[in-house]
Order: sequence, then C-alpha cells, then structure tokens
Amino acid sequence: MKKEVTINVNGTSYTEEVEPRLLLVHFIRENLELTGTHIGCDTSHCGACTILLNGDSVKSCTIFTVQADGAEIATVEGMMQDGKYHPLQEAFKEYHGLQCGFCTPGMLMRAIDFLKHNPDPTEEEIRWGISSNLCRCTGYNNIVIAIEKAAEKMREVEVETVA
Amino acid sequence: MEFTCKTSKEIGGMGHSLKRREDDRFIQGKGNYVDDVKLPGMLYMDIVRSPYAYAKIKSINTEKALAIDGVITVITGKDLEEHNLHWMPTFLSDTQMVLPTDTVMYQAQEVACVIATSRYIAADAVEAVEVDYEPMKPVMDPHKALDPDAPVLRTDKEGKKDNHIYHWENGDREKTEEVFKNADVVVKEQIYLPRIHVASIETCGCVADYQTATKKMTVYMTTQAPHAVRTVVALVAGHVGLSEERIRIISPDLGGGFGGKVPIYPGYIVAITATFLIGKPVKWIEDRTENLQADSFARDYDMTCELAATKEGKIQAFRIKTLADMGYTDGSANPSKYPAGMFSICTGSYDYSTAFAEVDAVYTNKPPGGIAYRCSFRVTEAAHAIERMVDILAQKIGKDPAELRMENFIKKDQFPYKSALGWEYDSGDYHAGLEKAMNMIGYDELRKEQVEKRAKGEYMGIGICTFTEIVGAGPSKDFDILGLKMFDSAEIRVHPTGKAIARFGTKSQGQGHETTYAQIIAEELGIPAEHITIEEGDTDTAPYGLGTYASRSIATAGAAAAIAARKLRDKARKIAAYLLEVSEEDLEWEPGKFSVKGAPEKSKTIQELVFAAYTNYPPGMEGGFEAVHYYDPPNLTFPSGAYICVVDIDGKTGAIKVRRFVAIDDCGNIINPMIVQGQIHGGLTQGIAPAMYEELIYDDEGNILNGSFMDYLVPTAVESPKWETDHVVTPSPHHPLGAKGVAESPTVGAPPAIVNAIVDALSPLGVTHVEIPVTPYKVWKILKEKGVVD
Amino acid sequence: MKVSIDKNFEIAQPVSKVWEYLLDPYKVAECVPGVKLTEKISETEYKGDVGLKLGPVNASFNGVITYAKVDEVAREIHLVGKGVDKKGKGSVEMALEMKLQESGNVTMVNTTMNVTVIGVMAQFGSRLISDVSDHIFKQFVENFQTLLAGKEIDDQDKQIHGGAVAGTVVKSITSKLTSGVKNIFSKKDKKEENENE
Amino acid sequence: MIPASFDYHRASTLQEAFTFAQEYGEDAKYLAGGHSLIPMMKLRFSEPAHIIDISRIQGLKYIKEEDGILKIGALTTEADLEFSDLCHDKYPILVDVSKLIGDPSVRNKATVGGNLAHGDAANDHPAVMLALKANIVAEGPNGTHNIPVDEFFKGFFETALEQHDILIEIQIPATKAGNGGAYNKIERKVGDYATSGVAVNLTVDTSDTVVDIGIGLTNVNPVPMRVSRAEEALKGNKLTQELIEKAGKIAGEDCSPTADLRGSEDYKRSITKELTIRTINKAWERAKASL
Repeated sequence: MKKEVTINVNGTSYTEEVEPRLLLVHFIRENLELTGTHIGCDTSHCGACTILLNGDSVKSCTIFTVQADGAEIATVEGMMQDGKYHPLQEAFKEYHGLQCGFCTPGMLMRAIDFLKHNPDPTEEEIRWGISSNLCRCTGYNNIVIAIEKAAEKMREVEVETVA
Repeated sequence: MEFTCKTSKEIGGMGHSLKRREDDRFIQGKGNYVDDVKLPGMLYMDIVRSPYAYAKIKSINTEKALAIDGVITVITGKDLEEHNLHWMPTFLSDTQMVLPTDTVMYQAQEVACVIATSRYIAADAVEAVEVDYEPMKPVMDPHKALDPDAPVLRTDKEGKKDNHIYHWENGDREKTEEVFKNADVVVKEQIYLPRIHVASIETCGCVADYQTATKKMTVYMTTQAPHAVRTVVALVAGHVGLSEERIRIISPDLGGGFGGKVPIYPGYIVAITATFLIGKPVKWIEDRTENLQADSFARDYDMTCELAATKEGKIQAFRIKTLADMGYTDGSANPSKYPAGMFSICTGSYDYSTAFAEVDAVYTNKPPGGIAYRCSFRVTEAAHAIERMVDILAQKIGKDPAELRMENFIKKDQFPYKSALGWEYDSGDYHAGLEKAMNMIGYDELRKEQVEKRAKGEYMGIGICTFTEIVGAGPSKDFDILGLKMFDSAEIRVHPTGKAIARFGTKSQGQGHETTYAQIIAEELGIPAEHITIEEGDTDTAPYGLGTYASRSIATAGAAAAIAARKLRDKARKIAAYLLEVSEEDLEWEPGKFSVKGAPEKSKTIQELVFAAYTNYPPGMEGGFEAVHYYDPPNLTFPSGAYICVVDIDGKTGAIKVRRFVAIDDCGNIINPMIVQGQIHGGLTQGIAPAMYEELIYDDEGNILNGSFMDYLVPTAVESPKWETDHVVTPSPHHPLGAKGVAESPTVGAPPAIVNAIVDALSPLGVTHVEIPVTPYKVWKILKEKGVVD
Repeated sequence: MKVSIDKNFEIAQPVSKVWEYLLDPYKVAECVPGVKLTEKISETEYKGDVGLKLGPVNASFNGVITYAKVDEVAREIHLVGKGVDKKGKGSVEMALEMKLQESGNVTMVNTTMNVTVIGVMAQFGSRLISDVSDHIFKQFVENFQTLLAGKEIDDQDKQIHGGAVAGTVVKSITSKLTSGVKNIFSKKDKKEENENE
Repeated sequence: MIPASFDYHRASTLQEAFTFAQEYGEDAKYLAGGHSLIPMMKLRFSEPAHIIDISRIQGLKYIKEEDGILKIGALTTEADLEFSDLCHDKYPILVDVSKLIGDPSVRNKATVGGNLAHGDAANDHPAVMLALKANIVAEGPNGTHNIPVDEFFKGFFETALEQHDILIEIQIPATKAGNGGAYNKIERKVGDYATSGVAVNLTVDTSDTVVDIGIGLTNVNPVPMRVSRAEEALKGNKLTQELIEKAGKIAGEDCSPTADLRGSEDYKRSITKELTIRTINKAWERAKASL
C-alpha cells in the first residue's frame, strides 16, 4: 500500500506517493533525479549515499522514504549558494580531495555534519570523523587536508549552508 | 634531476599543479555515472545467481517470476544458446559462459536474468525464479586441482584431461640451478598473495539501448577499455547483426576502476542481448555483494622463491616457481605473449645475471579474473617476492637491509640495463631514491630507537621496499590482447579561434586525464590547457585505443598526445614561415609562438597560426588544424620507488600501528605534481589494504565468506596512515615526454614495505616471513607460538 | 562453511527406549526445532518443511531427512537432514551421527554433528552459524529428553527460539564456574573449520 | 539489494504502536533507527509484512538525571550520547561506547534502545549496560515493567521483552564520587563488530578498595555476559595490578567466544583478558579522578 510523503529536499518541498519499501536513496536519485547521491555498498558501510536528514549525516541506503516523511533533506546538489561553492567544495578542489568523484558527494555531506560538531578539528579527529565514508582513490590524505582548510575558512567567515 | 616548467602558469603545461578540470562537476554532484543514465522506457535487469560453487542445473522454472506484474522476461542460458550467445571469449583467449546451459562453476555465477519495469520488481522476480541444482563437490584448492583424481572442471573443452591451463617460464633453468648449487647462501620462502578485490566504490553496470529503427546499439558501460569491448561484442554478436559499426560503447564517468572494469562480465552481454531482443533500453547495475563475489579478482599467486648470494650478500641468482589459481576460466587481460603478464620483473632493482621464473595456472571453482587491483600484469606479485627475499637474505646474513640493497642496486650508469629475465630497464637512480627516503624518515635514528625498544621488549619494525615497476604496455612487436596490438591514440582538433578538443582511446577513472592530457598538449602547442577540452570513452568519436589500466595512459596515450601535438606544431611552423616570409629553419619556438631567429618582434602566436590554418594557409597545404597519432611505444617504461615504513606492534594483542610511511617515487618527468601525488596517496592506501586488511576468503564448500563490506575490509581514513611522499626524477629516455606512469607503483611497493617492517619488528622472535594480509590475529598467533602471550 | 560439533550427553532412560524413539522420524523431527515432516518418500527418507527464526531473521527450507545408517547391533544411527532454501539462497545440511551406550539405567549418547551451510547464509551469517548450530543441537537434546520423559514439548521449543536454549547456556556457564560440574555443552569440544587461517 | 514489500504504520504514541502490534502479531516488526533491521530486510533475511515505525513517538529521546538515576530514552541516538555534555562530564563510559558503535553517520540514526532490544551479543551497549547494572524499562499493552539488565538478555538474540513490548528507557544508577567507567573494543576496522569488547564500571574508595564493580563483555559469548567471577574477585579488595591481572584472566576464561573471520577462540580469550586489564585500569584512573 503506497503512502504519501512530503519531503523537503534542498529547500524544495516534494509530495509523492511511494511504496513503503522505497529506499530513500532511490527516492532521491530516481524520483527526484538528484543523482549526486550515490550507491556504493548497500550495507551502510561505504557512505556514498550520505545525505543530511534534518541536519544530520545519514546513510540514505538504509532508510525507507516513508521514515523521512516531513523531514528536511540536503544533498550535494544543495551545497552551492548563490552560485558560489561551499568552502568544503572549494577546498576539495583546491587540495585535490577527490579523484573519481564517486565518494565525493557523500564525503562532503559527512564533512558538513562533522564540522558542525567540531569546527576546529585535529587531523586525528577528522580521520575518525570521516570513517563512515570509504574512498578508494585518494588515500584520504588530501581529503583530510581539504577538511582542515575548509574548517579554517569556515571559522573565519559565516557560511550559509544547506544544513 | 628535477623537472623545470617550460611553460607559463597561464599556459599550464608540464610541471604545473593545475587544479582539475573534472572536479567542478564532481563536487556539485553533477558527474554522470552509468547508474545516472536514464532513458525513456528503460527496463531493469537483475540476476539470479548460483548459491553453489559447482553444480548441475537440473531445471529452471521461471513461471512464478513471469507471473509477477511488471516482469517482461527471464533470460536463461538455453535462451542464449538459441542465438549462439551463451559463450564469449575472455581477453586471454579462454572462453567464458555468458549464462550456463547445464553447469555452474562458481558461487554467485549468473544463472538467469530477469527483465522488469523496475529495479524493485526485478529483485522480487529474482527470488521467484526456481532453479533446481544438483550440487557437486567443488575444487577450491589450486594444489588439489592438479591431483590426478581431481574432477576435470572444463569439460566444455574437448579433450581436456586435467585442470592445468598453461605453463610459462623464462630464464635459464640450468644455469640458475648451477649458481644455486655453488652459492654460499641460499634463502627460500613460500610466499602466497591471496585473492583480493578492487572494490571500486562504484560497482559495475550498464545501460544497453538498441534502437530497432536505426539498428544501432548504444551501451553506456562501466568500462576502462571501451574500444576493446566494442570489438569483443562485435565478435560475440556479429552473427546476429551487431556488427562493429552499429555498436557504440560509451564509458561515462567511472567511479574508480583499478582494473575491475577491464573485463567483460556476463551481465553486460545479457543486458545487450535483452535490449536487442526487446527493443527497449535495459539497465543493469550490480550491487556490492555481486561485485565482490563475481567480478574479477587479483593475485592468488602461490610463489616458492629462492635467492642465492655470496656470504657478503652479493645477490647471484633468483628462482621462483608459482602456482596461479585463475578460477574457472582465465579471465585475465594479459598480453597474449605473456600469460603471466610482466612477472619477469621479479628480478627487481638488483644487478645479477641469472634467474629462472615459472608459472603454472590452474582452474578451480572460483570466479575468473587474474589481474584487477591496480597492478599492471603481475608486477605486485613479482615485487613482493623479490623484496621479501632480499629482506630474508639480509636477516640471514645479518646485514642491514638498506645496506644490502645499496650494495646490489643496478647503478645509475648501467642503464639501459638488460635484466636477467630479458627486460630492458630504461632508466633509474635507485641509490638516490633510497638515500632520499632514508634521510626523510631519519633511518639511522630509527634504528637506534629500535635497539632501545628491543631492550625493553617492545616491538618496533622498519621496513624497506625498493621496487622497479614495468608499465606502458606495450610495444606492438610483442604486446597484444586478443590479437589487438597495444598501442594507444590521441586525436587533436584545434578550432579556428585556437581552442581545442582532443580525444583519446583511454578512459580516466579518476586519474585526471581531462587535466593532464590538456597539459601535455599545452606543453607542446602553447595553447592554454584551460582552452583544451578532453574527451574519452566514446567509441563513435575517439580514435581506437586499448584503454586505461596498468599505468599505461601516460606511457602510451600521453605520448600519442605529445606526438600528435608536435605534428600540429610542425604544421604551425610551416604556416608561420609562410606568413612571416622566412624559411622554417629561421623560426624559433617558444611555448605559444614562433618567432624569427634574431628578430623576436617578428612572431606569430599559435592562435594566429591556427586561425590562418582555416583562413590563410600556404598554397597546396591541407586546411584545418587537426592531427591524430597512434603511439607504438619502442619499449616499456620502468618507474621505481624507495619506500620505508615504521610499525609498532602491541606485544599483547598483536595490534599493528603504521607509525610512518615515506614513499619516494621515480616516475620520470611529472606532468601534474598534484595529481601524481594524489595517485601515490591512493595507491599506497591500496597497498596497505591487501597488506593488512583485504582478502577474499573461500571455504572448502565453495562459499565466499566475506562478500560484503561488512567483512571485506576496505580501509577507512582511520586505518590509512598519513602518507609522506617525494620524488627523484630520471626521465624515460624513449618516451617523448620523459614520463613513465605512476598510479600502480605505490600499490606494488607498499605491501612489501609494510610486511618487511612487521617481520623486522618480530625478527627478535626468529620470525622471517608473514603472509598478507598481516592481521593482528596473525601477529597474535606468532606471539603465542613464541610464548610471548598465553 | 562447515561446523563440526562433538557432544556426549546422558539420558535417564534405557537404551532400548532411546533407540526406539530415534528410529521414529516423526519423534525425531518433533525434537528438532523448526522441522515438520510432510511426506514419507521411502522407509528411510522423509520430506519436510524447516523454518528457522532467529531474531528478525526468517528462513524456510524444503527438507529431506534420511536415515543413512541404522546399525541396531552397534546401536549406531546416522541421520542426514538436508534443506534447500525456498528462495534459492542456498542450502543447509546437518549430518548427525549418534552412538548409544547403556550404563546402568542411563543411556550415554555420543554424537557428532556436522553442519554444512552453502550460499548467502554462509556469507552473511558466518559469525552466527556455529552458535546457531550449537543451539539447535542443545534444543534437540532438551526436547528429546522431554519427549522420552513422556512430557509434551513446549510449542515454543519446536521453533528455533533463543529463549529457552540460551537460558541453558547461561545456566551451564554458571554451573561450570560455580560448582565445577562438567558442562556437557562445553564449547571446548567443538571443532571449527571456518577459522580464517 | 531491495527489501520485500511491506505495509508501513507509523505510531505516534506507544498505545498506537501496541494496537498495531496486536493487530498484525507475528508479521509485524517495530522499527526505530532501523540500522539492525533494514540491512536484514535488504538481504531478504527478514521479510516482515508490517513495519511499525516507533521513531516518532514523542518523549522517548532524552538523557537526564532524576532521583539519583541517569535516564536514557530508548530513542536517544548514539550521536546524542556521543555529544551529550552530561555524558562527557559524568558518564565517559557512554561516550566511549557511542564513539565505537558503527560509524559517525550510523550513530546519527541508530538508537540506544534498538541496540539493546536487538539482543545481539555483538552489539556494544549490552556489555556497557551490564557493567552499569542498568534497569531496562519496557512498556507493553499491559503496562510498564522493569527488567534488571541481568535478566534482560535471556539468550541468543533473545531478550526478556514480551512480544509487543517496546523498550522505552534505560536507567543507570547516577555516578558518584569514586565511580569511573570505561569501554573499549578491538575491531578489525572502524565500523566492524567487536572482536572483543570490555565494559567496566568501577567504584573505589579513597584507599582504592573496590566498593562496586561491573564488567560486561561484547561478542565473546553467545549472549551478552557479565564476568561475575571477576567482579567477585575484585569487590571488597584493594586494587593492585596483580588483582586486575587476575580479573583479566578470569574474563578470558569465562567468556565463550566462537571462532569466526575475526580469529580463533583462543585469540579472543587472550585479547579479552588483555582488554579487560586495560579497561579496568582506565576505569580506575577515571574513578580516582572523581574522588
């Protein structure tokens, strides 16, 4: 039996009838055609599907769409504000924090949540902070640096974020 | 020798750390990966897989599945057999089932494919397909596969009486025997590199779209080698009307590849067949479990290694005998002439003239494959063997492993150097590399610290690996895959306003080709890199090439780009001579313009010259500004590295902490230092992964026991140490840019460095070798065996 | 994967009675949690349904029970239960070898149980299979003792149901530690073949 | 990986949840964070016909001290614990454990109640709650009842929760001077189940005599277990390294681990011993600091 859900994604509200078993990641990717959120493992280990659900990073492959009814969701597509990159996006590019780009959206969403709790992290804290997300290309060095640098910038200027 | 930039930052040629062109779409979530492709009327495919590793299929009942609303059809091996599409060639001229008609040969083998109107319905239908199997006892141990009473697995091959695939050998058996007989010191070790999986974060899949009106087949596919795929598809399906000009393979953005996206998996072929039969686009995306269970593996080499030396530690000969478990078919993509790839690099970075290597490959009831894990053609195995053995020798004769290496290295002035197994190493400076690594990590102080720690009963280890890589396959005189020569290509087309598009037969999976190739062309033509668009992965538009794997892109396609650009520069010179009314010899090139020698004010920029190629070119000259080159490398390139790793081991629990890891790489001239460093970081993490975490584990019943990320342990940022990197540069003398290729070096070099460090830490206990992955549990077992823990 | 469990246990019943019960497939089936016989194929083969319920996990199998060996003289019996998952996820085989010995009024039962799991359950359940096998076995023994004592088996115990079984685990551990009583379910005697060497 | 179809019911009150549960009986499953159940459903190991979403029930998400008791609402997420000032200041063991559960994103969704109610001895909270001698509050159609944690884990994946019960609160005796707790686990990598995990909650007096002690173990026994014999060995005695060593030895002996991909039974016993020693020391350090 289908259920009606209303979900706000990146500031736009969507109301749809969905099968209860529809995974949130499929709702985002297929119903809303926001394909920046990826699927990498199906078992909540890789973090490619990470989004912000009411501000918290979560793995959208392990959430049913119906559970998110009434929620506010942010995906990578909502990161830019007024045509400008979020400091994290900027830093990922500047410090070569990505290669194939597949884990990047999830990594960015995770980093937003992480920095919210810890705006001035150590390298070690960043490593634990992104341990929810696997990257197979970068060896993490440059992701860690990018997050450090973005944090620096975000401490200096108030950033309007999707969260 | 360091590389100095010849171009300005604005032009952005070689040596500049240009920010990557591709990043803008990726950080916005606007990459276009295969699963992002959505076509009108698209159907979804899902696969019924065998729970058994070896079984007869008694029957397949699709009735219940077909009764589900939304299920279009279920395709079985019998259906494919009707069209003679049930078998296909592997890249190494073996054969592989697309779907089985009677027997399954490994757990998770594709048995039937469901086509439905949604992913969800397809998944439901997979559960509803009833397959009746008669399980048989699988052959899982490659050693037992050769037993005379082992069942012959490949009964499809007429006259096949055993499970042996090939014997390959290289070197002088007798002479090696002789040297070993007379050597002061011989060390021997059994070294096994287990099966591992690339596990790129994006799994494999495709969207196959056959248009009945135009009879054109377009396939969006996760492939590193789109042209080779097109040819294979044409070979498999040409007889049903899919001739090569009607097939277009598009490899969009790839979420990592590392070799796992080279092979052609049955799922692709069934999806192609399905769209061909149904006339609607069909999408197939495997999940992680399918990916880990059924896609191409790497390693699985069991090597018996022996090293002969004088008592002073001068290496005299190396001998290696290997058993390779290929699974049920040889699915590797090695060059035809080298079924064991470039394993002959196993003699390493050392100067000695005698060696003998042999490899026997066997069939078992495991999935096929053979190379895929960021390693060019068995180089990881070869480097692991020699780098472990050198340490074992050092330990045996009581010499510092750094010193032993220094004494045995091929010297800088010996290049080009012909190795004992016949490869001609192009260039290198191994002494400089190791010295730099030792200085950077503070080797002498670390050894002092180690002495103190040992006195306190603490376990600290320092591991060195000084490897030589071999990449850039390869010269057409002896490199081919399925008969296709292994050249690669570049086509450059410069528009009238001096902006360009260049197309390649390779396909980036994160290596940053869109940036790097543009830099090469910028270097040669002086057109700013930002004005050059790079396109790859579309067989309708790109020139033919063998693809991106085995660190070959820069060595082959990068060279092709340089030469094609030089062809254009020659044309520009002619136009400049015409416009400036001087002879070509009177012109001088600096990046971006030709000027008259002695009269620099008389000059033409490349943009002016290109414009002239469309508007005002010399009589008799062909108009336009376009060039293509297919590059056939004269030799392979030989990157090298000196890696040093420091570990601390918890003597109670066996926990291993990689304290530091220094990597000095020599990949010849560097095009983009930022990208090269990134490649090294990533490769190092894919080195620590098999060294300490990853392994595909099978039991005797044929089950894979860790077919998900729950148990297949891909390192996170916590497990991955902070990498410290630097370079020495010895340009390749035969490559047009002096470049060598880099991406796989760190994956080759890191595991032996880590294992050597761990063994070094445990050496006071008399330990000489530990198999990878070296887990805390394995270390604990040693500690227990030695009575350190109870 | 394969789990092998060797156990000895005592039943306070004469050997003849134990033997008689073991020869009756319906009585045996009643004691194996989750098993229900549905059809007799031959004197030695019976079809049945097997349901497994463990926490949130449910699985159902088409089963066949075979009396592979019945040696009345040696009082030895080999039972093989095979189950094929109804949704094609794989199969489970449980081979039970029992040898009875009379000692006084008590029957000593020497048992070896080999459990082989193939398919998705082996892949995802490897950390649980040996514990599950252990529990099934314990539950079987308890039920069998109940039945021999002429009592009804609790409906719940006909399912693989952690509660009662695990209760015994907790109890047996306690007894092992406090009174030093030989724990018949000690794990020491279990051979593991799935250990990653 | 796609789960089978089901009907979805969202309960906004406990009563509503019970009504659904009673209506759908065996075919229904409660869903809170879903991080144990949904993976099982995606693998189709679990195919409930009805899902009762209890995550929106109001008033079950809190961490507070009341009447000398720390009360944790069942819908409190692991992240709530991780970032709770109260836990940081007074219950560091809860910060220890929450930081080691799953990974940061999993912790944003996974609930403490779910972690316990799943009854999996590989989960981390059971050992911690055993060490803390918690009281589990469950509510069912017939009212509320208290279950001492020692009676909660009845067996293999089996808890004392009645069929329609919902775990609503965890109660822990409030910390006092001389009390310190710690949790640690050995895992193959971040996000893995513990190869072994040890929770220790210790109260000492000024002469380092153990006034009270709880030790719980993770994933080295089919059922979450308390190491009673080690507790007895320590209680009433002055702490020494020798005594701690003895307690560790007992933990290694009394657990009953199963060999799996993480290692052999012997290995698990050995590291359980070592981890117990280290965790007692950590708890002791904290206990002394609180005096």
